Amino acid sequence: MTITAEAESDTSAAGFEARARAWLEANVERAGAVRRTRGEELVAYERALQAKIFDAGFAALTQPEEYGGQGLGEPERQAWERAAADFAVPRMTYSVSHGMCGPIINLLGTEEQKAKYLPRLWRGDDLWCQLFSEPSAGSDVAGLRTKAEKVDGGWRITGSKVWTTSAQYCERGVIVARTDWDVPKHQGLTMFLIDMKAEGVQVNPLRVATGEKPFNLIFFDNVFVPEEDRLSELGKGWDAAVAMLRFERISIGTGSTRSEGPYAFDNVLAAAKKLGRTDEPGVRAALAELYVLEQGTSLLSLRMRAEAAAGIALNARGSIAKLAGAQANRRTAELVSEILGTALVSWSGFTPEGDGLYPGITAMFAGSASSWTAGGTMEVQKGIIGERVLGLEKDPQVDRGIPFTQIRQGA
Amino acid sequence: MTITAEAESDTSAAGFEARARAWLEANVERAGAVRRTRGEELVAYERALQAKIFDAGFAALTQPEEYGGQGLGEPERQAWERAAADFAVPRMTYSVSHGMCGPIINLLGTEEQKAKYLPRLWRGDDLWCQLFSEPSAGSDVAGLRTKAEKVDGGWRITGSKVWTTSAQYCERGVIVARTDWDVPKHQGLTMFLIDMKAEGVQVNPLRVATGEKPFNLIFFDNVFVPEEDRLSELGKGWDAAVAMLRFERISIGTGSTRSEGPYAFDNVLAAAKKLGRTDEPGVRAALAELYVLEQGTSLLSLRMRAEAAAGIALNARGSIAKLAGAQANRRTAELVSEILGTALVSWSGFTPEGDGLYPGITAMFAGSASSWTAGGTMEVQKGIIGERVLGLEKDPQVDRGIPFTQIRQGA
Amino acid sequence: MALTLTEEQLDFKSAVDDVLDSAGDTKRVREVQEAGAPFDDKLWKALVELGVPGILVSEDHDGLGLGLSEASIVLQALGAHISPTPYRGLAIATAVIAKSGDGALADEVLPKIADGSLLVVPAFAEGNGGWIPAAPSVTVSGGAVSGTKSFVLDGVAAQAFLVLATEGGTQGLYYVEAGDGVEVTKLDTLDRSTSAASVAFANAPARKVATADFGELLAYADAVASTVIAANLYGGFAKTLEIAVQYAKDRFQFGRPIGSFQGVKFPLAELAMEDELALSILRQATTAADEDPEDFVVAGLTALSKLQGIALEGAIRLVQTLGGIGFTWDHDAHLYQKQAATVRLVLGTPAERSERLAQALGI
Amino acid sequence: MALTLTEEQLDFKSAVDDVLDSAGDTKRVREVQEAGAPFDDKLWKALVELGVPGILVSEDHDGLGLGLSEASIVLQALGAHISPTPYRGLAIATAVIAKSGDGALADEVLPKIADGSLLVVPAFAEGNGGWIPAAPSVTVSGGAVSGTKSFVLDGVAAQAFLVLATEGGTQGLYYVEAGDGVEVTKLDTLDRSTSAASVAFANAPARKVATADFGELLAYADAVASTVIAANLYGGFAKTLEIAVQYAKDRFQFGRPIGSFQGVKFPLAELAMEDELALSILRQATTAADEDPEDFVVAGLTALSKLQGIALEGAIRLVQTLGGIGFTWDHDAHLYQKQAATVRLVLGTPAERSERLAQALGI
Repeated sequence: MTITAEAESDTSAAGFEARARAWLEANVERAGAVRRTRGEELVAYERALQAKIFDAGFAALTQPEEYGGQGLGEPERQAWERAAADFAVPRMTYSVSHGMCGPIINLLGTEEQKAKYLPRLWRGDDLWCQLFSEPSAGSDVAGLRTKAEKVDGGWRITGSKVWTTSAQYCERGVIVARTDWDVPKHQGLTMFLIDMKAEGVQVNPLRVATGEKPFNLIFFDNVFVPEEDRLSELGKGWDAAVAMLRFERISIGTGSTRSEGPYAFDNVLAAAKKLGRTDEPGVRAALAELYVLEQGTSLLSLRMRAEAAAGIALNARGSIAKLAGAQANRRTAELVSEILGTALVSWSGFTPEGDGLYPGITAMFAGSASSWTAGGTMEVQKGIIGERVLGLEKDPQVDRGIPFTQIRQGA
Repeated sequence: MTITAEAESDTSAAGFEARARAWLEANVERAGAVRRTRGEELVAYERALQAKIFDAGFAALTQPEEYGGQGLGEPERQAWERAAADFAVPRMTYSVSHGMCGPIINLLGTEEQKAKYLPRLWRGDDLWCQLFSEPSAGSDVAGLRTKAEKVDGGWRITGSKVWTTSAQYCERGVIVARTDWDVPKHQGLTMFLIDMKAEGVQVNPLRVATGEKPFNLIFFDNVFVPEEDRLSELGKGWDAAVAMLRFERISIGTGSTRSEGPYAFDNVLAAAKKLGRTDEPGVRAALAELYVLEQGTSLLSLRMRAEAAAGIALNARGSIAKLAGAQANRRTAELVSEILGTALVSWSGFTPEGDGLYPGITAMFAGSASSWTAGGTMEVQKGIIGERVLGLEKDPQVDRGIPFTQIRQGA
Repeated sequence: MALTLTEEQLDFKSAVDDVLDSAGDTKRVREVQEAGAPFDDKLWKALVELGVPGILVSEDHDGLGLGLSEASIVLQALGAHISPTPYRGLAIATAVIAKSGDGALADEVLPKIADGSLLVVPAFAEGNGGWIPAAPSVTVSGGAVSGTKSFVLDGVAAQAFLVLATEGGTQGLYYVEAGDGVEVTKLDTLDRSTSAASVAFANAPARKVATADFGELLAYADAVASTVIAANLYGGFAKTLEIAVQYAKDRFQFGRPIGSFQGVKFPLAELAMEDELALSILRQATTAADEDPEDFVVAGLTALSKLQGIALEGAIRLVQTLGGIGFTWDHDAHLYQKQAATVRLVLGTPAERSERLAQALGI
Repeated sequence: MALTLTEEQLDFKSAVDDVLDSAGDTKRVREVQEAGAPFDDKLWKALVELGVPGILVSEDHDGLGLGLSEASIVLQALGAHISPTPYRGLAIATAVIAKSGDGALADEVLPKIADGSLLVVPAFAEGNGGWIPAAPSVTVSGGAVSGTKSFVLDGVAAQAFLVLATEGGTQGLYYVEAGDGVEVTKLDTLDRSTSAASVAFANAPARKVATADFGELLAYADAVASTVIAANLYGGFAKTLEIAVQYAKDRFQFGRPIGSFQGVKFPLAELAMEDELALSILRQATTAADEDPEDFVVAGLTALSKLQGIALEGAIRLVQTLGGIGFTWDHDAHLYQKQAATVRLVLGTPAERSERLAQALGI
């Protein structure tokens, strides 16, 4: 299935960028040209497009050729990013597949695993999900309780996973399960590749406060995983999970100093003007504060990008960007209350899907809690910042070195 | 030295109150009639007055007669409180002597100790201080490092104590020192009665951010304490200290819903008016918030008093009052900044002692940090509230059960 | 000052709690909400049987002859249970009619209010400002009222409205019955246990509420409404704290209950402090209403400002303490969050209320 | 946009830090303060030798020809060391004169500013409001200025003032030299490293600063002043965080460093976040000043609003982290607290600055 990029005379990154741009012009819509609803429709569109990009030789640029990659370097990858910035190339759908699952298979997989899974993964034929979080183990990921029992020729997996985005569309997943209950919690975990369409996998969309269902709760009931789909060494699942999470690039902004979306200053200001409230001192003060908040998070993203470009490692400071985003969102809930008043919490004659300005703000307001915990609770981020940015000592870890079965747990 | 109250016909509490009021009218100034500076002058005045009250039979009302008390009951004590409320009777000077040191000697002392110390203590001839806190052990009082070594006929005490109010005026103190370093930290402490005028005691006033010196740092250099002045059993000093702290009544307000002092709403409002700033929206909002803050702490005090009067135990909820006071003070620093602007931080033509309204606010502002830690840091209060009011589990205690010498300590 | 409850009040509280507890848990609340009904009729009927609508009606008018302290007990319980009833709007209107001194109106409507057969609510707000417009655009002329009121709390099923209007340049309160010339449009609300409507009047018959000092009556109305909303917010706040504390005890992570982490414990301790402060201020307001009318205006406004300051924080902290499940549909946390977010705004934003308090304080 | 420092800027930063480090620790600062001197003359001389007064002066006028980015480096270092120098006032005045377009004035004063022989500061504030009065009561008539300016930053030893005044109903800036008709009264300040004076003018000779668009120049002055103060506040803020973090590592209680307690760790983590946010906003302001004048007014005002929001919190958190020793005279914490409390107010309260930002944003 491997496709080689056309041999052309100009092999420089600039030449590559020009070819990429030309191909994109001919084959892909401009970014923002069409507004697509989320969900199934988007996934189908992006799947088809990803296959096209792959077949044209513009996907998996820095990956080895034997597993479907192009074997090119960082300059070409950046050239593609520049060219693709203006086009509606797939972004969200493959962020986990390509950003985390591909790299970890590449790092830890056997030759057979790589050959079997990676080409389909890069082409987008298979969509992958990450299966770490559990209802009983939220911030304490290593405390997970999904079990994998050794059986003839493989493993049987039983348990539940949660907060899995788009799991209903996924063909495959990377799962961490407990294979040894008599060792300390980090030492009894193993990572597997799992078939999401196998018998015993049940994907349940999870309804959230806005009424939407962006996440899934997944039950695994005695799901068979063949031995050849074990990815990590036995008991090395935690190290594998940590390595996989490291691939997760911190989202550090869009490059604009003005945010978009319902909570954006421009949007809230427009709503305040529409309501005729911009003369009120409390509203003016709240708007000014909202502007300062937005500038802070936007400029921090820009600065971190600039530093990354200058070769300064981001490391745990990514948690600062996450915390800042969550706290700005939390504070904005109060500010939009002050700015919109009862218009924030009541409406008539239009719906959240309508063309009004503030219904979007209201929906954001109702659903904002989910953004505070994306990628870890604020408490987790503060711990990382305190310990890994400031160098403060860790909390005493009472479950350290104790067999998992002897760790205290709730009712 | 024991004086008995005059035998009069009316032995009821009401009769007692009438007699007390008559005596006070004749012998003591009205409250607020004279403004006294703090320090030595005040101590001298209150000492003289306390002796007079004692000699008239109105001190130590509920204490046993054999140690200088009047052997009366709670009704008489309350009757005295009511009568004395309008008069300039000693309050601050003896709060530690009479509120904590007397009661603990009463509870733990030998007959000899009680006979020797209590009459002079109740009469105010001896002023006592409490010597628990140390520079190296702040919130962690049981981690104290002042040592008491056994010698012929008694003990030699070496170490330092801090935050001791009015120590320079005290004749005696109650001190906790470490007598055993090889047992867990709470088990190696012993409580002693110490002569503050003994050789080796050095009292150093401690200058704080306002430039004033309200506290002392005290060095003990090989100070001899005779065996008969050991108050607690060996190794039971922690229990004794806890018992002594329980005597410390939470200050739960004055009974007024309007606070007094520089940060009081009325005072800050007057300053804002004087500056002509009450038309500014930011100032108006800050003043309203200050009012709400003040009402909260004042009414909480009133409510706790009402509950106490109704027989509802205060227990650890006293920490809520402390935390509320500290947080209100902390927030007020921001509010007075908003209300007074540069007038808060600059002045000309008057001094902090002058008749202007805001110099007092400025001094309060500069010195407010000390009120956040009075009776324990805010962190200590939050821990008490979380654990003893809400019933949440304690932090893991890594120094529990470990010999004191093996507990980790800083550089 | 009665900052603690009396025996009688504690008994009354138990009775109210019993009714609400037996009305079912939040599953029932959800059903009512999903059905789009403004109120839980079954629950409201039980509360009527308990005499709740008559709390603020004197015994002369067949009411219970109690005060805001008792009304506050009900309002707190409603907030704790997120119960959809029309009691907030009704309590405000009842207190204002009783206070007005308009004996004829009182004789006519208070007995019906007391027996649960008449729902009257205030219709003060206009447009998007606070609930008392400086210059009402709704006008009365020739005994008829015209214009539109916005965000009329509990207005959906009301049989009558207390309308703040202008007549010949002078403000007044008017009693207007639902019917011809009164068009009620239900609003959608984020908190579906808070019902509101916009009400358009077109030459609807309006009866002026006779009162000796209109300014005083309006200030009283503001204080009553503030106290009612503050009590309702406090009920929700205290309950969110209770749920969060319980979860912090039950949920284990890293081998210990999450409440043992200071990062979870300290914010809850701060809320416990806010709870005590808020309750003290609220009790002061209800007691002043019943015993010390001079102080009531400032006390009521103070109570609302305090609760506006902490209600949303309390609900958000619950969500934060819960982590992921805090924003799932099945957990009640989002119901409390939506209730707090909505109810704290019904009389105006915190800044608007703060300015009103400043005025009441003579600043 | 240069949100990271260039090599040259990093070198310059090292040079400035060296001068300040060798000027001695806060003991020296305390000596200067105790002596009642407005500035640390020895330190200022060393900074003059480094060319600091000439940072904002073009090379044509014998300056270094650098920009606010470099001035910000100095101002941050001064805040971190609580160093009493006249650089805040001087930097503002220098930038305004350079921007005005008044060539004759620039030719006359900028070279003297650059070589450290002339101290010019702005005199804008009057009474107790923000630093730019809506209608200045100080007036110019017949080439002479009269009236009183309050809280003139670094005005104690100034040889000249840039005075905001009204002449015939029109506002303008005037260059006024110290001397006859100019009476300078030193103010006492809570932060004794911030020097301020009230300045009374009585028919003092005033030279109008020629400029094409006064409104634009005044907006520029406000943005420069905001950026200067923000940079100074940021320096102090970052330093207080550093001291607090170090103490949290060194101080043991209950057998472990206090920084291992989430109750101490989490607030410090939040301040580390604020530090990164503030630095990003500040860099945007200084860069805009030097490269993107269109955005500078809003960017400068934004920077000050951000720093006003966190500076006092940072200092208070330091005190709180330190516990008891945090409010002793011998520890530097109270010096930082007083500096933060004072400097954040010199251009007006947070609410006043917030309103100014709202205006600049066209709200």
